Amino acid sequence: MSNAAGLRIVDLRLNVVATGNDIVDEINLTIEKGRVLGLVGESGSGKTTVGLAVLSHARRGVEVAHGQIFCGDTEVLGLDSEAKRKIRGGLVSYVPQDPASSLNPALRIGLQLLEVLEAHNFGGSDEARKARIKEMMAEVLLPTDDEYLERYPHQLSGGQQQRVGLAMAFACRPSVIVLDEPTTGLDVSTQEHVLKTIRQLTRDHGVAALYITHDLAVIADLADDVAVMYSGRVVEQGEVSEIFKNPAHPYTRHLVAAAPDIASKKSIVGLAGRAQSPGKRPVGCAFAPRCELAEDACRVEFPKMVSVGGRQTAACIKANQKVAVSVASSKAMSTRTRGEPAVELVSVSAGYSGNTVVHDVSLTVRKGECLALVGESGSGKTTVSRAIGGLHREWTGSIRLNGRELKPMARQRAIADRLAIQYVFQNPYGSLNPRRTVGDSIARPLVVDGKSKSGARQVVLDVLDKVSLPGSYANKYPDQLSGGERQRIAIARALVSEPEVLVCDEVTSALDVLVQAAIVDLLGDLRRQLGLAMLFVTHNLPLVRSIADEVAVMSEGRIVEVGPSESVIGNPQQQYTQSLISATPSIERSMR
Amino acid sequence: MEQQEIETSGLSRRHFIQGVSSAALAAGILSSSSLSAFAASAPGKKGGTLKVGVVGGANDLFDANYIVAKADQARLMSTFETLLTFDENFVPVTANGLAESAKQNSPTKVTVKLRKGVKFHDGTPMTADDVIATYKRLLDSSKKTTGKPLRTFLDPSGLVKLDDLTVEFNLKAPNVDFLSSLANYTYAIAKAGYDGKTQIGTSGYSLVSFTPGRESVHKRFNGYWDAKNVYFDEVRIIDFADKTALVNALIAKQIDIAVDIPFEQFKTLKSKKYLNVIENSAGAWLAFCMRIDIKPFDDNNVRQALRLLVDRKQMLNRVLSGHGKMGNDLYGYIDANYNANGYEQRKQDIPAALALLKKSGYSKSNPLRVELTAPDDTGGLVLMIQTLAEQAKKTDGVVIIDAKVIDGGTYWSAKGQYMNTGFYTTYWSGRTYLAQAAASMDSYPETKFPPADSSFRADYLKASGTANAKKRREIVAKMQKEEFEKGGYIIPFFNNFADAYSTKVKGVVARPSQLNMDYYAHGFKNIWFN
Amino acid sequence: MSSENAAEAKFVDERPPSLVRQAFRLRRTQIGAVLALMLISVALIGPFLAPFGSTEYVDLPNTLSVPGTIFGTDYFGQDVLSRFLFGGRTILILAILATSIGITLGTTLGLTAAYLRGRADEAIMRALDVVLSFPQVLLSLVVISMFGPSNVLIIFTVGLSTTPRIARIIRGAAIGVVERDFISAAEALGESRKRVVFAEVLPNVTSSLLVEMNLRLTYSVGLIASLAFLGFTPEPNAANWGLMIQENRVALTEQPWGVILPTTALALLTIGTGLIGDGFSRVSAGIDRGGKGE
Amino acid sequence: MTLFIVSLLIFAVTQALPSDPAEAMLGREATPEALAALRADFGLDKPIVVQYGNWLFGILGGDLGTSYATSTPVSEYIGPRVGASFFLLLIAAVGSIPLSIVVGANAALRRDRKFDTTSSLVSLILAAMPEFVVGTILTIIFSTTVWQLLPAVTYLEVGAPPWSDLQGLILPVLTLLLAVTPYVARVMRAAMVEVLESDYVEMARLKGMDERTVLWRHALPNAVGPAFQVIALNLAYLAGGVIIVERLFNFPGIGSALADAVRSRDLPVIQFLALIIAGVYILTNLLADIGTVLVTPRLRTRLK
Repeated sequence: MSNAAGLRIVDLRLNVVATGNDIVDEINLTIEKGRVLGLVGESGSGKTTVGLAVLSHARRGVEVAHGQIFCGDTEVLGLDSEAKRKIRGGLVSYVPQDPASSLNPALRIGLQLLEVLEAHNFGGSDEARKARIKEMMAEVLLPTDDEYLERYPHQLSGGQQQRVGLAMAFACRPSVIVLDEPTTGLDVSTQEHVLKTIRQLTRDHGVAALYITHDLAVIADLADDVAVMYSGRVVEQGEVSEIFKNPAHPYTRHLVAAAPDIASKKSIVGLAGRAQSPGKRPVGCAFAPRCELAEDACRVEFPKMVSVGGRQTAACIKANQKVAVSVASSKAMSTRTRGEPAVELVSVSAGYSGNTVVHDVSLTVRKGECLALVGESGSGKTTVSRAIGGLHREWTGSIRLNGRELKPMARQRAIADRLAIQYVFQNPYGSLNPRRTVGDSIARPLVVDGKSKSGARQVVLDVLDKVSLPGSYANKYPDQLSGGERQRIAIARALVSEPEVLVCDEVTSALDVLVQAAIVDLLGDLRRQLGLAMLFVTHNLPLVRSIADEVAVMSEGRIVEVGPSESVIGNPQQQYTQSLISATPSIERSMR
Repeated sequence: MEQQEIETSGLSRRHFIQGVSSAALAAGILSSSSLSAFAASAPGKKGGTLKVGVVGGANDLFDANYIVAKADQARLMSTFETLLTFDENFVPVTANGLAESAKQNSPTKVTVKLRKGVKFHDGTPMTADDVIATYKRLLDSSKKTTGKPLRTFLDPSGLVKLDDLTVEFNLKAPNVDFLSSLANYTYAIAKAGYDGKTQIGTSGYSLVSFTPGRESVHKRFNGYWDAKNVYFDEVRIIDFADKTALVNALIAKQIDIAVDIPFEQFKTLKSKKYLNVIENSAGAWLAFCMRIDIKPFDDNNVRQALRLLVDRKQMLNRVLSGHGKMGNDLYGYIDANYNANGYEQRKQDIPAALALLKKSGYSKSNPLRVELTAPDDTGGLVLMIQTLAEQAKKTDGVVIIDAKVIDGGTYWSAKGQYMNTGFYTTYWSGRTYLAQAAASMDSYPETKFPPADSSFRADYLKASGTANAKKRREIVAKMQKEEFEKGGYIIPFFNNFADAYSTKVKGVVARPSQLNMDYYAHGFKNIWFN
Repeated sequence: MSSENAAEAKFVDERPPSLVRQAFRLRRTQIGAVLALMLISVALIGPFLAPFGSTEYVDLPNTLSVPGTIFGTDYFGQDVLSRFLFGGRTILILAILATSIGITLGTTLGLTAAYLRGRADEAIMRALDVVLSFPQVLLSLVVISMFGPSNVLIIFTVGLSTTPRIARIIRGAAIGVVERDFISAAEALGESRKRVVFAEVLPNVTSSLLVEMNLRLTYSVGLIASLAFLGFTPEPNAANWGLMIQENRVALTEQPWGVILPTTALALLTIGTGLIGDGFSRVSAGIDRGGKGE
Repeated sequence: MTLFIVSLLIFAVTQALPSDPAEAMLGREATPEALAALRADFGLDKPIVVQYGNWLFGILGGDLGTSYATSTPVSEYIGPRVGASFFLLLIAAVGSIPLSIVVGANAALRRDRKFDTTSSLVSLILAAMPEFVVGTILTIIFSTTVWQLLPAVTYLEVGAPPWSDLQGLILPVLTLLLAVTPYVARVMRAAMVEVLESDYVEMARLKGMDERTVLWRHALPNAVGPAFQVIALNLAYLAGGVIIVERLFNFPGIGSALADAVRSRDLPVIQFLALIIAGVYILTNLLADIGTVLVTPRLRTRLK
């Protein structure tokens, strides 16, 4: 492995053009050839901005204020526009987050591959280029025949699309590659393959790779080094093993503590508050407002990077004080006797316009317990949950609430039944009407139930308190809230009618890891306090271990395995479950 | 909308031009008139295609004996010829006509000798049979022609062929002015057996093609009896839906003649050095009709009061920009006996009008409220009713006129406002007094005048049979007195019309004429390109 | 908790200002508003400033230099300036009423189609397609010649003929909204369809609605003016900018003011409303993209 | 199917016209006998259902009936006009589409810069002026008052193809272009802005594509798809505008024929023209749908 720096970022700052506020600042990173640097952080922390800057690109309204970026020996920020064009895709290439939207839907993949080569005059002749394309396709484990290259992006699966993205990125043998969450949205098994390919390609070709992600487990699995970003600054960096085994910055410590892990039953811990957007960031350490160790000195100026040992450095004045995050709060999982069945599904099959996608599913959700329904995308788990919520029209079989048969659609059900089952949606950005105050949205079930608006008011305040939000939130609009807050509001709305059953459909998948931990924490508390029966639908296997009593694994519309979560995850019986679990990256497993 | 060809010039789409009689009854036998100024001018150059622009549309029709709009006039005139034509004094003459001579032998008998060597466009000679067939067609009530007024004094049996080129008209009622009928341009001679479909006439240009709403193409007819005065190789009569487009085409030199230009563009066109503008007045008129048998117009006080209400000067200015002559509720402007009693010009006299109305019990608290309608296809009429409604405001609420514009198709239909309501509008082209009296009495009883107890009808018959000019004038004066005092028309003015043409076109004469461009240059003869 | 509250306190004022206020921060929207207001005030107070009556005879038609007038007389011998000052009210009221009808109907149909989907959607959109398949001018022309021109009829025909277009746009905007989870949430509560459509969906298509409203107002003004051009107008010689252009068009070379004044007014008005609509659409486009993080 | 409903509707609407065609034709000349004869001639004495049936089957069998006003077969009267109007529309459409694409795309590319502001202002002004004003101004400038460069009206000899007077077509086409381009350009701009913000365009830039390739190969094909629908709508709008333009330039097309026919209650002509216009509308929409499918591989491949 060569030791020469493949990518060197020196004192980089990017501003919002309109205001001059910094989006990212004081970024110093070095990646050696053949190594992968994982850049982690919450959404909004500036990871992608840094990644794009490596290609000397800034999005509309953003500009480079100062700094240098060396790809090999070339400083890319100072190039003229034609030179910039030449290095992009040639010297340094980019693998975007969402392959489905990043491949041009109107062009055949063969052409999209070919044009990169043409633009950089790679190969010299058409034959050479065609050969190169085939070579690349083979390297990313895709078919190399012409028919395949004639396909349009939508004719490929998500994993295949991302492989095409990789092929494109590696086509001109770049020396630096930026990968921006390339596996987000992919199923774990696909993710595993893609990660393997990335690792292979970077090592084989001696490429310096900047891998941007919010998923710590992926970093642990793939990267050599890690840099943690918070509010536009790198707060800690070092080798993977150093960081995960011994996180020095309080933020990093929280991140690690909040990440669920498939390899162990772990109580995950959230953290209140959120990072501020550019221009609103506090003076000094941006993390100080949320930091339990913060003192006045932290609020004066941004802390210098201090060495923690080895290659590890952290931007915290207390970096060398080894303080554990108060993980102690870990609440014991209930081990009491099984509750009464609240919702029972017997031989439920469901479909869309005649195509059955859920076959013969039977499940029981008990009072006071949480049943996790897990499966990859398309497994039918959401259809099942929507059928329970009365949102899916086409289903057969029987769904019973406390022994009573339920009608298919919510509108046909008795008000009491409607209110007894409450649904929390996946996307907190879509589940609240943006034109309505939070209070109105929460109170709506009460109004439907016939309560007066003024009577509802007090209940709304109570329920806001239950989800740990102040009463003043009732007058806010959803767009004034962060994702986590919105999801709390959505939960509050579900709780207001004092339901017996809570159906949570991927409620944390759109949230950052710290927020996810907090929501999971909240749901656990509520379940215990209110004796709710909970159906927790998710694709996130590690999370299941931290929240559910029981787990049902779904694949292709069928339940493949049901049982207590510890035994199913810890000791899966079915081959499908086993492969799912082994494909899921794990920090603990990687650190062993 | 496509029928707005009328606009302010006041001429109409439904243009019923019938016999125009003349004071010159004594004319007896007519000979080739020396009045044809054009005949004297130096012969022009032959050749070229004349492009004539005219307002028209899908309703264009082509008939030797029926027209509706100017486009139809132009086409009729370019293809067919009449026995006689009018000179500038509206005296029937043989110039440009198919008769060699015409003679009124008595109030009930007229003999016409036809020109020799006249050929139809298909090469066959024109004879007395063709003339008789044409007049029979005009007299046939099942055919759509403008022959209605002829039927009061002529029966088909009265048409007698004396020889191949001589026809005798034996009238069933005396009419000393029958020669004027023979000069009516819609009484043009078509070949015997004419069905209104195949257009074979005797003119200098034979029809090549006709596409309604587009154009008609006419080429020089080599067998024409007056071939030396036909100059163009081809004449194209091109339809325009919009007057502005018509004028624009002339300005842009795409056409040579623009028939019936709007007065709004008069000055502009006049200022162009390469264009000539001619203005003409031939006693055409626009009028308000009051049905004397419908309340409240059955009360003569009301009729007279409304006549006194009209500010004619203002109306002429507003509606025609002054391009016309003020009217005095009498028709027959081109007649020597027009206003035989020498009445002074009626002026707006609100106090007198109010006094009359008071007699009939109308006041501010019991106002005379009437609806007045005009068809939307006749621009001048629309402006007229608005002007009158505006002028009625001077009565301070005693007379309230609701001016309503009605879709032309509805207005003119059998059950429409025209002739079926108390107060509406109409228009006529110029004709002599007695001819108009006959038309307004019987053919188109617009006002239902005269009332049953009147001697007007008897006077009319008497006048028609009176050859003595002086005596006839006396009778006419009596008739006009009755109309002036009790009639149902309000005739505010007689309208002019104007044409513009390229200076390239030579030989055009400006003289009083019923039709545009001096009767369309009698079928576009006598004019040429320089 | 306390730290979250502190962060929150700062965050309260961060609520993006309402669409309208945001739009009016744009230069173009401001200019548009000024133009539209200017013309609306001319239309409203013009009649009080007019030196002559709207149908009063002043002098020979199409005369430029008439003592006591600034712009001379029009085709009918009336004062051009007075006609102009009188002429804004009718066309504005006609256009606004017609647009309101179109918006009300179009929004209702569009939302219903988007929400019900399936066969109801198909039926509604097909029916509107039938209406849409007659070009607006044609539709108005035929209907008006059927019943004769009247103000009510013009309002209805123009309104109806804009309905399908509005319905299409609103349906397009609403399709995205009905897919969102808060609609499912309302359905899970068993809310009535009517309530879901009007209380949940409608407030979320207001940006499209505002843009469309402005656009349709512009169209309606143009359409009413065009109908007048083709000779369809309820009261001939009524002072009305659209009609005024048509009336004086023939004499354009001799008396240009009769066309220039109303044309400029209509153009400024439509540019004004157009700029406002443009502002709205730019701002709402920003909102729609707003969700995209970094 | 839509066309059938349209035909029913057209027929119903034309039946509702006040004063029947026979009356409208005869006008002042009407006598009861003449009216009856004419009505029988037109088949107006038969029950409405029979009239509709006759008409529909006539049309299906290629017999369009006879124009009341001109007494010529509708096909003979309207046929050449349909061709002429279609030709006019076609060049206007063919001209306006690329023009609006270029203007819209450039405005999107130079968002909020001079070209964008200017073009949006110009298009606003143009959109603000009714066609007849634009047409009149063009005539004054180019053929009558200012310069006399171009013909003021279109003059087609009967039987001559519509392209026989290309000079005379310039102004009508220009008027239509100016009427329709602003709308399409606006839509194009909006679509382009969206596409230019898309991930794949950013990706294309990050792949090192030059701006021209980005614009023409990556952005445009994706923006044109959605714009097709709007273009189709605007073509229908053009068909409306053509009535006014034809009148203004004395163009012998279906617009002027229709206006005439409405006036004279020439039912066979109204019915046929309305049907044709509706048909063209439906056809353009179909073409737009097909066009959208063709430029959108996702839809195209689904067809296979």
